[in-house]
Amino acid sequence: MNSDFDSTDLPETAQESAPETDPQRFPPPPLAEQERMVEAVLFASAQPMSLREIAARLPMGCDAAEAVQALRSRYEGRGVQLTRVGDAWAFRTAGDLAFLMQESVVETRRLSRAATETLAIIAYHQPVTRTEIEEIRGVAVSRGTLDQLIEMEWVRIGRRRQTPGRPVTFVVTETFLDHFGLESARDLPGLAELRAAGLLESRPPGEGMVPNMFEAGQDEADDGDSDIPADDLFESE
Amino acid sequence: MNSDFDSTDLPETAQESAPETDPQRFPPPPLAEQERMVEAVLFASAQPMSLREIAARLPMGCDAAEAVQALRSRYEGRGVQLTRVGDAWAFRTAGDLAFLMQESVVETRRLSRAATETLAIIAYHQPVTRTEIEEIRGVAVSRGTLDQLIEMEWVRIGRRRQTPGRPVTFVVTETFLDHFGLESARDLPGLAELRAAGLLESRPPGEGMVPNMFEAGQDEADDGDSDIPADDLFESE
Amino acid sequence: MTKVPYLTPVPDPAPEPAEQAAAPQSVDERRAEEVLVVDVSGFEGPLDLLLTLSRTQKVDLMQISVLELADQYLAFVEQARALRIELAADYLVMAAWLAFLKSRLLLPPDPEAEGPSAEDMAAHLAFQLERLQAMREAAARLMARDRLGQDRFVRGAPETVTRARQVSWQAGLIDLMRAYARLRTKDEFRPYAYDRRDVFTMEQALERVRGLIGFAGDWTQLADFLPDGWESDPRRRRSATAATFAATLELARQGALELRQTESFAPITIRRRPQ
Repeated sequence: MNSDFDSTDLPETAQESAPETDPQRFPPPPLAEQERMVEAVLFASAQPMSLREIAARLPMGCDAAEAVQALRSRYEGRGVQLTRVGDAWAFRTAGDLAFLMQESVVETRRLSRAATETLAIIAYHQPVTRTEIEEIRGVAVSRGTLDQLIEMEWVRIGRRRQTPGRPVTFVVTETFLDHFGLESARDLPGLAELRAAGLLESRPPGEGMVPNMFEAGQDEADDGDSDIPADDLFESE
Repeated sequence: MNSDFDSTDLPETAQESAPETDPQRFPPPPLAEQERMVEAVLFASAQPMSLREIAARLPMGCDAAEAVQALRSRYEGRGVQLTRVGDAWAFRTAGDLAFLMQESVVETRRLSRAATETLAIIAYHQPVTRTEIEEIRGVAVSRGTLDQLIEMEWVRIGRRRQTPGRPVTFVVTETFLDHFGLESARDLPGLAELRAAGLLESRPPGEGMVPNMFEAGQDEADDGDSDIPADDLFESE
Repeated sequence: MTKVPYLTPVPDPAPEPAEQAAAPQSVDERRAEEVLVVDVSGFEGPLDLLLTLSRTQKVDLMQISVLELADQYLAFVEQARALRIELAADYLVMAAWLAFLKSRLLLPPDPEAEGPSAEDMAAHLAFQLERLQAMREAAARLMARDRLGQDRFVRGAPETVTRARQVSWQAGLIDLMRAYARLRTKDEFRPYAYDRRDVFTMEQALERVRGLIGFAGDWTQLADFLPDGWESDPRRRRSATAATFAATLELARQGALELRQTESFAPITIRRRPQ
């Protein structure tokens, strides 16, 4: 039980509400009850919650992962679904009921073509450097485009590439996955086909190949934020 | 919604029951489907919704009351319940799980080195100005460090120094004395005692090396640090 | 035959194209033309332009004729020039490269030549176009998904989790004393005490200026207030000047004197404030 989380895994700072409950003395609630608890906790949250965050809210000894799985199958086919977002879980209304929800639609700024293309390139090629994005689009990426995507929390800075200049890379976020209803970046539509067709390769143009028509790469090194810890969550394998 | 993209790109999920369904020509969806619809609509609504409001969102011919009742019994005993609020309906956490909605967190944190040093200087030299703290530490004191100590209620702002610029001074609080088990800040061991306790191993600083700038009336002179070459004193923190 | 896109000049309104009114076109023809009736600023760089041109070939990008594409591009650039449209440098760089590629493709291969063959270069260009096209389609597919806030929704009334947070700070007296000891020990290695003989403090300056200002009824140069023996050594002079200047500012703030400077870097003069 509770195999995914040994105690050292839990943030040592957080002690949840019933710290006096001794796991030795009180057995954890039955799975059905744990499922109810996870249901309540996830229903209450607008943001996706990781298993660890869920577990921190449950009494000691609960198996959050198992409860989530049970809950997920319970909601299969319902108007509300328990969806996976990266390593986290969230209730979202079913996509096929969108036509009922016109009144709830939030007007969003329409993304420019440059921004949508840049976003797609980051999602499909991640982790990807600015130079690589420019190589694919054939134009310089304006700083505003990446800023906008980062501000929308769809893109974040990943690990630095271990190549000369140590350029920063860009990856998509959990918010991105949530927004587009993707369980993980591996579920991007057509990803396998694109990879099979070799279209996700980054073939650097050799000597005398298509000219590099913009001053790319010069601003890679100054991108700052070098030490943002990049967990591998969304990096494509 | 998807209007800006060719129909070829449409996901197969959307638009199965069209909103323009003519009630005369098409029968209402089956009750199970109506129940799903109510579930999604109520989930996404920020306010409780009356039967009339629910009905207005459903396709023509639906029986909102019946769907709500079916949904209510489905959620009976679950972690979330469909509850009546006045003459409206809303999802609410089951009463017996309310305890999951609070989280009592006790965090133990270590003070940063900057904060500890700043605190020590304030304790030993109070009332002391920021410039003086910086002179002793040899680095600039960030606003955040002082703010943190003030927020912890270990430090408060004392009288303004009656010198040009009227700088504020910092002093330690009762809470500080309580935490460290001191009667007064004067009880803090002096340099000689620190040395005797082995906390200060090296020989005493040579006479004249360390001006005693904290004796009353003399410290104004140190307030202007204009005559100190900045690089010598302020290493970046 | 190479089809040349029609260009509207950017600065001036386009002369009304005669052929538009003339021969009736098929819908397809017109649509194809409309796609290309764009000014250069409508393209996102040469690669985008090449991709648009390649559509007129009506073949899979895999079978694209790079030679034909090069012709189309060069004709486009030629027309832009004829219309005196300012093309960004990168369009011209691409034109030069394509002209070079075209000549390599037409000439028999030179066995002595080093570097990639013309075919490799053409293949790489085709790959780039295909990859860009694939990313465009991927972007469209992505944007067409059921999106949060538009097709799928979050809980409308999320419940706030009340968080009783207590922070207990770990810091003992010993930490405090160690920190202090560390700072004090550091002093032995870092001469943060400086020689005060060459420092004229603001206090001293205040006292001096206060005493002298009574005698200076008229505008007097700041430099004249420097104490004796502080003018020659540059370090001492700098310190005395700074302190005296700060002191006059302080006295001006108190309303005791007035400051004047006729222009930037001109000498600063002061006088007692007239009663």
